[in-house]
Amino acid sequence: MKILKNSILLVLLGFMTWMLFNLYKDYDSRDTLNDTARYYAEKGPDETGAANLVTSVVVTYRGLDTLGEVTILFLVSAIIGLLLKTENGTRKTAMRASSEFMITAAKLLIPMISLIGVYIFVNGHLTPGGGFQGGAILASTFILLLISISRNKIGHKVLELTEALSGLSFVLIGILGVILAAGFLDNKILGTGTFGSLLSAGAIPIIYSLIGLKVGAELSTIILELNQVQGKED
Amino acid sequence: MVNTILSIALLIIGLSFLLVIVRFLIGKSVADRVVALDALTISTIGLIVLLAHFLDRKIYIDVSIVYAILSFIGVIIVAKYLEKSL
Amino acid sequence: MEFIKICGAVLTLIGSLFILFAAIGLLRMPDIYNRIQAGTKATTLGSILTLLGIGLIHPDWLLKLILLILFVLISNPVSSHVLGRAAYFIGIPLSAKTHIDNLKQDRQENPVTKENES
Amino acid sequence: MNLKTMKLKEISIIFIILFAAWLILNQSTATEYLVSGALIALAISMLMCRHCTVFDELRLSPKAFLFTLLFLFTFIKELIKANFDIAWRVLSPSLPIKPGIIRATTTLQSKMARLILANSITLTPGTFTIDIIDDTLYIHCVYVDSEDPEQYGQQIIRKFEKYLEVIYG
Repeated sequence: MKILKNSILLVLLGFMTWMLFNLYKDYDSRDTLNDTARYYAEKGPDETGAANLVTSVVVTYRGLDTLGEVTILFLVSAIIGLLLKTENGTRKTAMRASSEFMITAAKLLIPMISLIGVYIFVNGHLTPGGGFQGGAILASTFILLLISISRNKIGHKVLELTEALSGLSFVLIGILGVILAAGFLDNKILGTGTFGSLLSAGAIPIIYSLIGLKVGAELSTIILELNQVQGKED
Repeated sequence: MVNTILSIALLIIGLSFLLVIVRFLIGKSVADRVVALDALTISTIGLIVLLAHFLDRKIYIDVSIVYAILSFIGVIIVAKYLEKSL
Repeated sequence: MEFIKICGAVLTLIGSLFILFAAIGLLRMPDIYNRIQAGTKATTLGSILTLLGIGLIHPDWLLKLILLILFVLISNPVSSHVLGRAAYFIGIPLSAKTHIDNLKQDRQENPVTKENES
Repeated sequence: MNLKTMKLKEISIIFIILFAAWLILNQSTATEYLVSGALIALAISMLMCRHCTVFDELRLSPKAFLFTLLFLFTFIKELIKANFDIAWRVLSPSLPIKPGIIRATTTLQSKMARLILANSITLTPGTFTIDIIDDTLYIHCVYVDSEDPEQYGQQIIRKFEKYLEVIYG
């Protein structure tokens, strides 16, 4: 039975490799960009001053979409909280505590991992990565905190405050773009700076940091909600 | 010269990947599979950095840092889940 | 300059060999605890040597790679400790060659200390 | 040492580590990186370290620094030895193992020192830390060759403990 299962797995793996190989073999890159893409590719670096073209598209040209995505994430976390609402959030199941080494290591590593999360979203306009990715790493420190140290000490309040403040600032910067520059979420309310340095690309680093904080807070809220409810069922 | 030696290293890492995947498949217990996964992820860090050299992309080092963090947290979570104490 | 680069490449080669030993160890060792031993030690040194070797080839990457090495040195033993502890707790048996188990004796004498409330 | 200065020491050490890590990650010492790094490191160390007690027992004396170097030297030596040991065991056809779990008590009190001790044990020849109950470490050994397991456990621990005792209070 076991051998059967494993051989099926192997065959599947082989099949997927074969498919991937076929896809790769028949792949020919398109030589010309379509109109929108050409506009972004040609004008993007000059207009926004961001070294990472994807970022300038996501934050400036498609800034409204990003706002929508963050809002969807907020809705998801709110709905999860609503659906999983229990009478009292605390759990009373007998648990095996983490070992002492795990707790110490978590205390040591949490600041470092947060720093790397911040690094990812602050440099979003220069390197691959950005607000969503950095926010996910920030949220992963919450998982570490949750499974190693404590369950009840983490403040919902702080998370909600962070989330609300960063979301509000995001919209405010967008409106500032309408007043001071060409349109909603235009990044040129600040100077575009030297190409390729940290303080370049106008408001993009600030917007991306806000997105990162918001995403991190929202994902952490989801993790907290799931954790609090899970205790009720076992 | 340098690239030849590094290609051999890449081959050896690929071979060890295959061996670890064999352990992952025969398993016996879930914990055995997790141990294999742990070994696999740590070697992947080395593999990504080797790729960074071959493709000459400095940015892959950032990728491997993030990969190291996420795989560490992943292994810890699976281990805690095994203990039924998540 | 060329000499340092070749040194780096050789270091990387040695590192990859250790990763291979880890894989063989994972296959050959009789129980999970011995596998963790082989897996952790050899992959840790293996990846550290690989990273150092690449760092010697590209000196401007070296500092970042050292940061990564420090992270691996802290996190890898911890994750294998957590895994081993979990495996022992859910009762995965030790291999038949094991001839002494102090932890079992102590837990039988004094079982309450283990299962604490969260 | 009262609580306030302890917190200050803790936060400042973590601040320095984070600041250095930030400069290494960005690979630049331009003003903008220095300022943003200082701000970010300050924010993280203030926010995340309210409950941390990781570095407050670290001693900052020349003697401790010397012992850190000695510890690192011993550690690297043991790490390399461990790997050749495991490679030999894995490659030899008869698989020479005689595993067992033995106990060893530590006198270290600082949490950080105990973490370093456990990690060092995990990375040294033929041993790895399975569990800790109060002050007793349980160590899984690939090869228990000594007649007296108790003695053997203390030997393993002693190698690192004598340095860590000086580095951490």
